[in-house]
Amino acid sequence: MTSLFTDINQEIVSGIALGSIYALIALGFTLIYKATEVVNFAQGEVMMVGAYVNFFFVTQFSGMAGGLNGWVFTAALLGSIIFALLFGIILDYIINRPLKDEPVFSIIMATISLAIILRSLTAMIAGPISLVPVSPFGNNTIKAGGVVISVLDLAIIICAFILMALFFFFFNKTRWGIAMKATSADAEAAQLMGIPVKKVYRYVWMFATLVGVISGVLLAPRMALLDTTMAYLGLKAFPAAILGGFGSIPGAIIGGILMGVIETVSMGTLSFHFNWVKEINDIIVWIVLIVVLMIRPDGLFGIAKVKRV
Amino acid sequence: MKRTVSIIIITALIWMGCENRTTSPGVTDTEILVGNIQDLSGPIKELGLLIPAGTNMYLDYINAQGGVHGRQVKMVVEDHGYNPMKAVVAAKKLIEKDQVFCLYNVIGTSPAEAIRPILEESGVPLIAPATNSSSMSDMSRQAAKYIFHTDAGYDLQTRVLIDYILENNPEAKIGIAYQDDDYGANALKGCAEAEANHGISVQKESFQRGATDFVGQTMNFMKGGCTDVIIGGVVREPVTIMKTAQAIGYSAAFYGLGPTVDPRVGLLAGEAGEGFIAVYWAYYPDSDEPGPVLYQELCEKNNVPAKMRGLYHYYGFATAHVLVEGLRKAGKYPTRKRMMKGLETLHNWESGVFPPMTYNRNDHAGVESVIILQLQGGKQVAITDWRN
Amino acid sequence: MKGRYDDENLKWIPILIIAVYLSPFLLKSATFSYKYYLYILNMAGIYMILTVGLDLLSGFTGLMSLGHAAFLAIGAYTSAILVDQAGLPFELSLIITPVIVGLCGLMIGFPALRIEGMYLGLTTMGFGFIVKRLIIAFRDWTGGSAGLQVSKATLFGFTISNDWNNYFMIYTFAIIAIIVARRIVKSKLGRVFMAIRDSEQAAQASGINIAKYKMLSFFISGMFAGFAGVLFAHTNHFISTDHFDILLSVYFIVMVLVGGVGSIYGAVLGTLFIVLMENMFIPLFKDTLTQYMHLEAGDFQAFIFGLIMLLFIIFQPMGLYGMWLKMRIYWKLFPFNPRKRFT
Amino acid sequence: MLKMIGVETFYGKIKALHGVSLEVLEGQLVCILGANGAGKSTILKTITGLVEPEYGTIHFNGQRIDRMDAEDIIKLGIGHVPEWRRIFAELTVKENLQMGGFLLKEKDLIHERMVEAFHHFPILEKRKDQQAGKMSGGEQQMLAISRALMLKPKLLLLDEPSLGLSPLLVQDIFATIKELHKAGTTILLVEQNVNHALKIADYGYVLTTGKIFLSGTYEELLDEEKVREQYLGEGKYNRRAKVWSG
Repeated sequence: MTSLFTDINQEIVSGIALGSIYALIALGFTLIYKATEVVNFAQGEVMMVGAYVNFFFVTQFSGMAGGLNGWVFTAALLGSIIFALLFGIILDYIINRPLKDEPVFSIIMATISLAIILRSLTAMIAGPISLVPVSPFGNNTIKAGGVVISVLDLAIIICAFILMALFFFFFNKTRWGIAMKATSADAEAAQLMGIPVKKVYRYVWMFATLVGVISGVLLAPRMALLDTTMAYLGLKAFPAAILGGFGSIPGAIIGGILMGVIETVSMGTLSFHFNWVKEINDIIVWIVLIVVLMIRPDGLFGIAKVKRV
Repeated sequence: MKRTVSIIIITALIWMGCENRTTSPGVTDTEILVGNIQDLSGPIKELGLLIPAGTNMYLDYINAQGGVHGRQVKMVVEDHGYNPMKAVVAAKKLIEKDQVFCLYNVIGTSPAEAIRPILEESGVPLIAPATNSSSMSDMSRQAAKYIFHTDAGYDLQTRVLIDYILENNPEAKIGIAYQDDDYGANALKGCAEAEANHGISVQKESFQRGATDFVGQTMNFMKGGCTDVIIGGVVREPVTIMKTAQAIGYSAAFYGLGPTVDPRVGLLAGEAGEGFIAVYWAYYPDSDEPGPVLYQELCEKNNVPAKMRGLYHYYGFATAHVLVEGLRKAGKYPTRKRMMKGLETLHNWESGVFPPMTYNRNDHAGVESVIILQLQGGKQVAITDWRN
Repeated sequence: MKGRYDDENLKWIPILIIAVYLSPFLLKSATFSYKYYLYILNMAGIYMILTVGLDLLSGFTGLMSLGHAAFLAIGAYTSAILVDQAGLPFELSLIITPVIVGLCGLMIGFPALRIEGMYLGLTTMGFGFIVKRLIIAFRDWTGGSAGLQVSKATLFGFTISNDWNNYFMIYTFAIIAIIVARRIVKSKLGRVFMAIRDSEQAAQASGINIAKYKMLSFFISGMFAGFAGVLFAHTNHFISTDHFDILLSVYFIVMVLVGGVGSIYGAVLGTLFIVLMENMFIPLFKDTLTQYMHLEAGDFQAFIFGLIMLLFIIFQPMGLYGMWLKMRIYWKLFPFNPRKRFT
Repeated sequence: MLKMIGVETFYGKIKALHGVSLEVLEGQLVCILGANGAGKSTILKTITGLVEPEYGTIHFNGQRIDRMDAEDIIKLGIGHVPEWRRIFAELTVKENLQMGGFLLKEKDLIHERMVEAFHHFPILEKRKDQQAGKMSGGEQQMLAISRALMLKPKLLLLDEPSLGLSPLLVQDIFATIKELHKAGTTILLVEQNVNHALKIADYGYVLTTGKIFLSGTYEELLDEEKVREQYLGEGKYNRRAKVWSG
């Protein structure tokens, strides 16, 4: 048994890094779902747009500064964040507002068409040739306790946890956070409390695009090449979000990390020892998900919604 | 009696003469129309831009010289988004609606496979399908006689690499990371052949198209004690695997199949990629063979941006040679049949871009040998001659 | 209880059926590239069978499925294996394959008893990935990722070999499928499905065995998809996992939605609309626009498609069929239409 | 204080209100009676801006409010306790009350009002950290009313507060309403429980299928044969039924 688990530490650490990316995307899904009950299929695309925009800013600013340095990356990050907030407002206006009273079915389709639009628009503007993003952390790695982790991965993990903590605090302790929860529970009643529901929706979309853009900025250098296929990672974050229980912020993070670890370990140790695992490597997360859902239909951390007859 | 015979002979001559002057659809007095189906909106749309751009560069060059038998060669590009269903629609459109003379360079294995029934039905030849699957030149398959393959199969490439590794180090433990689709399946086929030839066993690790993380696979190669690892990816895979190996302190020699011969591999992998060995089935764009020299010249002349030059742009340029040769062989009054017959007469044909090519009735595999290149100081350098 | 829309009074259905059979002749006389148009229509016909079944599941029973491409794939591969490898006649495969796919539908229907709404949609999406993977894993039968050549359909000794013959076969089956679906919707079963969609609790309270009917809905929907799969395999002659992308499942839902959820004719209209738009109208449009604007054609096409879909969902949430019904009411009431009621 | 003139509201194609006019004076307790689906709740929703009227005007304290957003109307001092209470089931009792006071910027004020609410309904204090959805119907109703009172509205709209409650609880709720009224809140009450409602109301409107059918004070309405017949179970049909049964 011990031979089975040699070197598994490294895989778990790398899995956590990979999972943190899923977690960040899942967090984007969760934020929107929590307040508006909309599953945003375009979250992966939002991330991709973020990566492209950040790339654009980095090239522009480094051209102005005459080279790459810390300030360039900081300025580009700030630029991307401002873009994300504006982008969130735009998405709220074109997706959320017109479809507020439509059935979920239509809204899902709207986000899917948004995904198609964003992907093609990005490719039309940026051209189909892959870009080579630069990481502010270079190729530096850290070695500790027999495991190696790149600084970039560490940044992703830290960022995922900071954002989770921030949003968890926000939703449970602040006035606006609770108002968002209230709006998700019953938008009409929330209106009667004087909660500006439209503003709530707008903020939520802004948060979600912010998370999406930040994850895109972090993920791009990890992908080696930046192209529009990056958006497909959004599909891989779905099982993570559901596993954690859609609408639960810690759930999204833990679900994401769990999925990352499962994927890495199954590709590594498990398929090294059991050859047949190779056949199911790319669907193992979905198998895990379906099994979990059979036992807990609302995911690991989801709360069963109170149904109104 | 004599009269009847002479009448028959005369009518036969007239008939033959007429036949000689009839041409297939897609040919006018001034133009030949060729159809190309590329991925312009799917996962490999980068190629969909670069390959036709390279092709057009060569066609413009030919057209500027007066074209083929006085006709300008024009190319229509359709999109399939890497979906075989759409490839069929596009092929039908090109053949039925745009009335192209022949199809050329349909990209992807499943899209190219999917249009086999159409080739069979319409008798339209497909020149140089852009896929390294050896099933394309398998003469027992449907419509095989209409398909003229150029690319060396991934199975051949894998086999040659394994042969090369074992030549230099008979004790080598080889591992292969393969993409979990037809690309990988083809590589595994070559791998199995080599395993049988040498009586070795190769450690196989799979990854998915679009994967970003290769820690598990790299760890497995380390655990399996592989000294030489073949990577069947495109750009991201070899770069990430080599970087990961460097980070976790695993040192092995890394090799790559055709698509990894991309200048960006050297650029991205940095020092981790030094010494990376890959196979290629044409003269490399940097070499001083006539084809690559012409390529460099035309690129300079047309101001092709640096980010476009490279593997795929050159690939479009290279396969266009075969197309143009086919059109030349089809004669002054080209028909599809004459084109196919003409191509089948090629014997050790020196195109300048590919190694000597041979087509005949029982062999539609164009390039059957590959060259091994090594990344030295960020540049690809040929370290062997043509091998197969 | 009635469907979302009142679809009585469609006496022109027989005329429409005759038009369906006449249109290839019209096409042939109108254009010499009729085979290309016929192929697109054939594709629409096959998808129609599937979307009608999907509408029974998603539109009438309210169970979201993002995995219908997987059902199509199972149907196509099962039939290819049965006919080409087991040597069964095509006619028999037409009966057996839908049943097998229906049983697969039951398998995915089983989680549906506990999972609902969004979760169900995403779970069925996972099912799509799993099926694709399994097809590759059973490479001895399915040809793995290289794809599989499929023989031509032989119906009662008559080989259906080209687009022309395919058209008549596909549309005959499509018309049968639509009629069957209509019968289901109008029967007690259809009313039970709608009751489950409208309120599960209320349906349960009136003594409906929810589990049984949900499973049944998946079974029926799977059968339709399996039927479409058989036709798909034997008219395309080549199938591979690339055919059955996750995006295809999404397109199926889009077809149902654009047509109008919860109406059989809506699904038919929506399918026709999307297939024609994507494969004919947008390419036509694209050709002229890219000539003047020098845009990357592929992305531009996808962009237009996405835009049309989004505008449709925002401005016509009732779908094409709803639009048609509104227009009909409008003309019926013509001079007396109240302000703003038809926006 | 509140004045509706000729208000017509649509739900999609269906006309729910056919020109409703009514008036609530300062300090009054006005009651709207009517059967299911008569449009009572629609009147309240139209007032608070949840649905926008197509025609007609609504004035509150001299200000026209029929084109305003819900949150702005609430800010003017109208509280609305919706039908079926509609408390935020997933939030705790405390958070529910906090949401009721969303428009109050000062934390102390929210706290003060919360203490006041707990004083009114001691049971809520006991359950303040419990999920609101897990409480009984009566407790939820108390929560819903206290939630609406967090802003100290000048006009309180109550939508069927007795719905789904036991008779004993109904008594309690009406006692509370009476108390509130006495304390000076103007109330517009929608009820099906006619007996209770008319007893505490100053003025009543009877609604049938979206139209005001009758209006008057308690006594005037009681005099109307039709009202008694339809809502109080004293009509000639009942009398006839009595003849038949005994």
